[in-house]
Amino acid sequence: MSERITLTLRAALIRPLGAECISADRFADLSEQEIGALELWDGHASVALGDVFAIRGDHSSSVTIEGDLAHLDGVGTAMRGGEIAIAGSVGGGVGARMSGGAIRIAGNAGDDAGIAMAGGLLAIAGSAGDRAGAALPGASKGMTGGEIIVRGGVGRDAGSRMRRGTLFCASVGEGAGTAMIAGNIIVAGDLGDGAGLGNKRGSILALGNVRVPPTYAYACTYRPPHVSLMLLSLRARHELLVNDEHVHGLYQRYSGDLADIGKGEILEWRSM
Amino acid sequence: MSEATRIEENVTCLGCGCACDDIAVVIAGARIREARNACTLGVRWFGDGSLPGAISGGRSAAIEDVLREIASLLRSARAPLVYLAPDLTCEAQGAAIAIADQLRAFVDGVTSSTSADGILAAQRRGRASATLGEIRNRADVVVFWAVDPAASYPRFQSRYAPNPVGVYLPQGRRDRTVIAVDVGAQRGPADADVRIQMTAEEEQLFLASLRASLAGRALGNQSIAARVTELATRLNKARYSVVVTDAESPPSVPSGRADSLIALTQSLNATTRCSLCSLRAGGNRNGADTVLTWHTGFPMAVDFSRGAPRYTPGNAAGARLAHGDCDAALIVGNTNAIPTVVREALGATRIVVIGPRASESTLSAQIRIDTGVAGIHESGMSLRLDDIPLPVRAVLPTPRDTASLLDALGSAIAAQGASA
Amino acid sequence: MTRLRITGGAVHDPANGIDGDVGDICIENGRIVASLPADAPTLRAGGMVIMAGGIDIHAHIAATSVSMGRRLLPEEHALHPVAAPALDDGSIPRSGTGGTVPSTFTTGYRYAGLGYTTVFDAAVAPVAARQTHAELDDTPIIDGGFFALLGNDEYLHRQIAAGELARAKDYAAWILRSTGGYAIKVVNPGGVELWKRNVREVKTLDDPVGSSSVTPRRILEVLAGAANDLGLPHPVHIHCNNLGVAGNVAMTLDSMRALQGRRAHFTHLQFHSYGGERGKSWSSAARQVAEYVNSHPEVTGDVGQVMFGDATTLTADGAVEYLLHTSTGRKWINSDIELETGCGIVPYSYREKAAVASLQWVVGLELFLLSSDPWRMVLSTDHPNGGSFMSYPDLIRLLMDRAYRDEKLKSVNQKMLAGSALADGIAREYTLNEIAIITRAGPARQLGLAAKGHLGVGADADITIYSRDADFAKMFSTPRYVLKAGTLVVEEGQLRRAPAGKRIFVKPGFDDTLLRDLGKYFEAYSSVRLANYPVTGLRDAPVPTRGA
Amino acid sequence: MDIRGVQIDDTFAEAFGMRGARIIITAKNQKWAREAANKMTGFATSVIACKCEAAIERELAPDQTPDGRPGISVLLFTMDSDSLPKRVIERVGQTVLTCPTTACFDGLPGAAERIAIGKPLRTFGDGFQGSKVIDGVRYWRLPVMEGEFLIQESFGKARGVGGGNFLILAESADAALDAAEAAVDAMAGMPGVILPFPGGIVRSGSKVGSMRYKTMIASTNDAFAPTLRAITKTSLPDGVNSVLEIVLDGLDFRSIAMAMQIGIDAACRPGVHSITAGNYGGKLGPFHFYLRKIMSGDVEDAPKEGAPA
Repeated sequence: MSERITLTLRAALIRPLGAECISADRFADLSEQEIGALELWDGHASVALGDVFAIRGDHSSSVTIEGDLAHLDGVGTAMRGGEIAIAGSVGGGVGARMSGGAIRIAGNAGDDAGIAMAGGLLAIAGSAGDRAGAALPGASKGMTGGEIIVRGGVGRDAGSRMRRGTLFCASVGEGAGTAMIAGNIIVAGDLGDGAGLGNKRGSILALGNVRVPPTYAYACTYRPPHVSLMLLSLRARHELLVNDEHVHGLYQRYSGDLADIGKGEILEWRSM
Repeated sequence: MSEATRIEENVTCLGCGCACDDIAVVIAGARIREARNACTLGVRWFGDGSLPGAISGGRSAAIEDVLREIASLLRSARAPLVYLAPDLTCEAQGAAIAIADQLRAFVDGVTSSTSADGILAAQRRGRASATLGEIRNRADVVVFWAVDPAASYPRFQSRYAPNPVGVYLPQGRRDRTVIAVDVGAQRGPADADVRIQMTAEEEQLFLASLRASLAGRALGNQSIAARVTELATRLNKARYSVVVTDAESPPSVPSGRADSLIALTQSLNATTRCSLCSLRAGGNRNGADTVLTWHTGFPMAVDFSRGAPRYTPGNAAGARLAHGDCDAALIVGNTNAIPTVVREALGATRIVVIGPRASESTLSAQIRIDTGVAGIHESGMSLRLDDIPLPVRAVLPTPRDTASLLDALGSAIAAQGASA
Repeated sequence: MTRLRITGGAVHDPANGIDGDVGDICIENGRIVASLPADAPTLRAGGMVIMAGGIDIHAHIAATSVSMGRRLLPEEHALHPVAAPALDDGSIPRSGTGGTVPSTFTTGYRYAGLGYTTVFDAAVAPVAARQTHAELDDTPIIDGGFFALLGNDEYLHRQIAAGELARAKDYAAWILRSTGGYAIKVVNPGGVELWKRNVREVKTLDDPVGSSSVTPRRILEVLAGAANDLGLPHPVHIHCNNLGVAGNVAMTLDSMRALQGRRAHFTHLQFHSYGGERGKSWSSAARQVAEYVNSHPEVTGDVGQVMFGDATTLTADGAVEYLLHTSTGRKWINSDIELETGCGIVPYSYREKAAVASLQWVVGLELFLLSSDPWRMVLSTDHPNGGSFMSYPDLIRLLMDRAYRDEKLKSVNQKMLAGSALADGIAREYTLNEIAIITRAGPARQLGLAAKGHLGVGADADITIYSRDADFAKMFSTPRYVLKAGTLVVEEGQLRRAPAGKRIFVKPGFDDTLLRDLGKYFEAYSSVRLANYPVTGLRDAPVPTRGA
Repeated sequence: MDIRGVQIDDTFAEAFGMRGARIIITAKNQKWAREAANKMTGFATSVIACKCEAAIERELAPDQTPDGRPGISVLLFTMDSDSLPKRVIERVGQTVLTCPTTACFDGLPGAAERIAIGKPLRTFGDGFQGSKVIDGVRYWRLPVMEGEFLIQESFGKARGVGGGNFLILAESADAALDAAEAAVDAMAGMPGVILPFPGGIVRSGSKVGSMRYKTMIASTNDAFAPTLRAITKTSLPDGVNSVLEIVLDGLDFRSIAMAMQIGIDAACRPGVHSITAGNYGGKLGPFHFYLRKIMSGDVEDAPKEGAPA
C-alpha cells in the first residue's frame, strides 16, 4: 500500500488512447500488477496500461500521471472518489460522469471535460476544450453537481444543459450555458455570444462584458447576495483571483430566457 | 418497341423521404421505360434501372476470394469505419451494422453530417409528431418553415398536405390554411394563404418570441411582435396544426432551429394539437437511423471499439476521418450521396465500397463490388420520413444482393477468427 | 442436440398437475417426448427445479414505438453498454445496450438469460407491423408475437357507426392476417382518437367518439365479439380508459361489466385499480378489481406491477403521456399514427419516497395476493412501463417471501396506503407452482398456446432449470440451464447459444368482399397503398384459430 | 468558599434541556444587522410567555460571516423540538426578511439535525423565488422591493441547556445592580451563551407554580423578596436588601459553566454579600451547575442519570 501511485508515460503518444480505466477510486483496490493489466484502448485494440506507463505504487486512491497526455482520453471517467493529479495536459472526456473526488490538471484539457459530471472537483490550470460540464449527446441534463474550475478559457457550449453545480473559467466560447436548467457559470472575463439561450433557472455571471441575448430583459442593477457567497467560497477554496470589488459589487441583472420560463439570469459586473 | 413490356404497380420510390408507394414502373427489355406517378425526383431515382455489375480491385475475381480479402483488410485495421451511404434496404443496413459490431468498428452514415441537429434535439426534448397519414387527414393548418417541398419533396403537397381530401378535411386544400414562413432565401410554398417573412438573422429571435408569446410574454421589437402575434394566433386557433421543416439542413441553418421548433410544437399541445414534421431526403436515410437504433440504442455515430456501442455524435465520421482516426473504411451504399466533408476526409484511407455503381465511384477505393439499388433491384424494407415502414421490391434483377453479400462478408470475417 | 434426457429435477408443471415431483423429461427434435432410448445424452438436474420456459404476455420489445423509445434514451444507453456474449454455436454474437429499453439483441439474450422463451409485444400499430417483424428477427432466441392495435382505428369506427359489425369482424381478421399479429389490442378505447381531436378526458364508457354510436363501450363489445367469433386463441387484450388516473377503478369495473360473460383479457390492471378522485386523492382499489376477477371466470388479466427504479413509459395511449410529460417535466414523444392509433413516450422513475409510486407498487402486489386464481392473473410489469423485465426475479421474491415483502413495505412512502390490504397485512406467499402458473402455464393458457407453458408430451422443449436458493430473486435471476426448442441456450448460468426464435401469429379467415370497401377507404384516406399494407414472407406456421 | 469577600454558596443551579438554533444575520453594516437582531430577540425573555428565549450572542466581523459582511449571531431556544422551527420562522420572517440589506445564515453548520427555515419562508416569493446550492448548501433567494433577501434553506438544531443561573445577594439595590451589570459585561460575547432577560438581568426571580393561584405557572420567588423577609419563609441572609438573578441559556453545559465562572467572578465586588443559585432539589432539570465546582475551575459536565442523550 503506497501513499500515491505514479504513472509515467513510457513513450510519446501519437494518437488517441482511451483511458477510461484510470480512476482513483478504482486504483485503491489494485496491486501494481493489476493496475498494469488494466486495458487502454488504441482503436479497438486493447493495450495494457503497464505497457504504456511505468507504474510506481499500489493500493492508493491518490494517483499522479506524468507525461504529455494530450492524446489520453477519458481519464477519471465515472470516478467516485480519490484524487488524480495530471502533471501536464490531458485529452478529451477527463472526469466525464465523475461523481466524487478531485482531478487536478496542471496543463490543458481537451473536449468534454467533466461532461455529465455529478460531483467532485475538476480543476484545470490551463484551458479546456468544448462542452466542458455539458450533457452527454442527446441527454436532457448536463452536469448535475460538483465544480469545474478552469483558470484559462473554455471552448464552445460550456455548461450547456447544466442542472446543478458550478463552472468557473477565465473566458468562454460561444453558447455557454445554453439550455441551462440551473447551476452557475462564472466567467472572469467576457461572455461569448449565444450564452444562456434556453436558460431556465441558471445563473451566468460575467465579470467582463456581456452581449445581452435578445431573449433576455434588463431587470435592475443591484448587489446580488448570492454572488458574494459564491465568489467568497470559490476564492477561499480554490485561491482564485476574485477581488472584493467583484464580491460586493453592483451587477446588472438580465432575466431570461424569456422564450422559456424566464427564471434564469445573466449578471454583469458594473462597479464596486 | 419489340421487347415485351411489363408494369410493376405500387412500387415504393426512395427518391426522397416521402417514399411514395404508388409508382407504376414500366419495364421493357430489362430497362425502366417509365415511372408513372413519379415526380421529377422519382423519375431520376428510377432512371432506366441499368447498373454495372463489376467486382474490381481484388486480387482474384471470385467473390469468395474477394470477400476473404476484404475481411482480412478490415480485420487488420485498428480503427475501421463502416459507413452507411444511402440507397440500402433496412436489411442491408442491418447486415452492415452487424459487420461493424463484429469488427469493433465505428459505424456512421450520412445522417450525422446532414440531420444530426434535429436528431439530437429530439433526443434531448422528445418531439410531438404525426405520421403523414394523420397530417393528410387531420391538419387544418400547415406551416412550411423555411421549406418549399416543391423542390426537394415534390409530391409532399399533393399526397400528404395540404392538397388531399382528408377525413376531417372533406374539401381538401380549401379546408386548410397554409402558412409559408420565409427565412431569408429559404422560402415556403408560393401559393400559401399566409406568408410570414423574416431575415435569417431574425429567425432565432422570432422563434423565441413566438414561444414567449404562447407563454404569455412579449419579446422583441414591434416589427417582430406583429408577425409573431399573427402566427401565434393562427397556431392557437388551429384544430390540428403541423409545422413542416426540412431536416436535411444545409450548414447555414443555425443549430437552434430544430430545437426551437420542437419546443414550439410540443408546447402548443397545452391548448390545441400540433405536430412537427421533419422532412428527410431519399435512399432510406431514416431506415439507417432506425435500424442502427434497434441494434445499438443509438441512431448514428456508434463506436463499437470497446466491444459495446458508444455514442459519439460529437466525433462523427467526418471528424474522425479528418483527424486520421480511421485506418480503413467499408462504405456500403451509394457513394455519390456521401456528403462532401466526409468524402474529402476519406483521403488516403483504405476503402472498400459495396453498393450500386461502386465500380464507377469517384472514391479511390481499393476494392469495389457493384450491388443493386434498394427498391429497384433489391427487395426488403424501407422507412418513410415519418417512421412508417414500407416494403421495397426489386423490379429488376440485382447484380448481387447487398444484404446477402454483407452476410457473406460477415461470415468471412468470422471465419478469420474473433476480432482482436 | 436432437435428444436429451433431463433427470433428477423437481418438476413444476402445473398444467399437467405436477407439483415438484422428481421425474425425467425427454426431448427429441425440439419437443418433449414420452421416452428416449437408454443411450440418449443426459443432463443431471438433481436438486434443481424444472419449469417450462417463461412466457411474457405483455411487454414492449419490438415496435416503432419501442425504437422511438430507444432513440429517446441515449444517456441511459450510454450508462449500460452490453458486450456481446461468448456464444459457441457459430452464430455471430452481438453487443448492445441495456437500460429500460434494451437493444433488440440484448433483449433476446436477457430474456433467455432469465429463462423466458416466449414474449409478446403488446402494442403494434398495424401499419408499422413490418418493422416489428424486422425487430423480432433481430431479437434472438425468444419466440415472439404481437398484438395489433385496433381500438382507435378510423375504419373500424366507421363500421361500428354504420352498424356493419360483420365487416368490423372481417376487418379485424384482415388486420391480423395482414400484419402477422396474434391478438387484438385495445388501448384506451376511443380515447386516443379523442386525444387527436383535443378531447383529453373520457368520462364514461358512453362518451361519443365522433358519432354517438361509437363509444368506448361499443368498441369493447365489437372487438371482444370479433376476437371470440374469429376463434382467436387469445381474447381481446384491453388497456382500459383512464390509465393511471385516480378513481379509474369505476371505469375499469364498468369495462369488465360491459363484457360480462365474454372472454376478455384486461391488461396491466395495476394501472387501472385506483380509488380516490381525479386531482384530489388516491387510494388502492385492488380489492374491488380482484374480487370482480375472482368471481368472473371469463376474465383474465395481468398485473403490470410497478417496480422501484427507472422505467420508460411507452404506450399507444398518447393522452396519458402528455399528462406525464407536463407533471414531470421530462422529455416527451408523441406520435399520432395514420388514423389507427397513437404513441406516447416519457422516461419515468418510480421512487420509494414518492406517494403515488408507492401506492402503485402496493396496488400491484395486492392484485397478485388477492387474486384467488393465479391462472387468470399473471405476472407482468408492462415492461418497460412499470419497470424492466429484468426486475421479474425481484418481483417473484416479493410474492414468495413475506418477510422480504413486509420489510420492503416499511421503506416506502405510507401517505396513500391507509386502508390498503397490503398495509393491513397479507400473509400469502406464492408457492413454486403458483410462480410457474403466473410466469408460464397461466400466460400460455390465456394466450391459447397449446404447446407452451407446460412440460407434457408434445410441448415445445422450452425449459428452464433453476438451482434452488433461499433468495428467490437470486434463484430466478440466474437459471442454471435454459433450453429453447430443445437447444441448450444457457449452460451453467452462461448464455451459450442464440438460435433464432419463431414467430407466433394467426391467420384468421375473412369475407373478402371487405377488400372492395377497404380499397375505397384506402384510396380516399390512406397514405399507403392497400397492396403494400400486408406483411409477407412469414416463415413459421400460424397458430390455428377456431373461427368459421 | 469566598471570592474577594463574597461568599459562594455550596449549592447548584439547576437547568433543563432546550432546543436551540444559531441565526447569523448579516447586513450592509453592523447597524442594520443589529436592528434586525434587536427586533428578532425582542420579547423573548422566557418560554413561559414568550414561547422562546433569544438574545444576541455576539457581533461578527466581515471575515467571520459567509457573505463577507458585518453580522450578528443570535441564539434562540425553545422547550421542545417542534416549536423551534415555528419560532425561528416567525421571527426571521417578521424581523430579518423585513429589514433592509440583511441576509440570514445558519450558525450551526455541523449540527446533524436540521430544521427547515428558508424552505417554508421561500413561498413569500410567490413563485418568483429561486434557489442556489453553494458549497453543498442550499439557499433561497426571495425577491423583495429593496432587492433580494437571501436565506439558507435549513438551520442546525442543537440540544441546548436553559435556565443556568446565579443570584447576586447584595446589601443594596444599587450594589446588586452594579454587580449584575459587571457580570453581564464580563460575559458579553462569550460563544454559545445568551442572557435572554433585559440587559441580561432578572429582578423577578420566580418559583414554580403559585401558592395562591392555581393557574399560575410561576410566581414571585418570595423566599428572596426582601420586603417579605418578615412574613414568609425567607432565604435571605441578614444584611441582604436586594437580589438580582442572571439567567443563562446556552448550546451546551460547558459554555454556560464557563460564562458563569466569569460572570460570578465579576459580580464579586464590594456590597455583594453572597452568590447563590436556583434549584429545585434536582427534580426539574438534569443539568446541575455546582457553583463552587465551577469557581474552582471545573466546568465539565458531570455524567448524571437521566440526562438527555
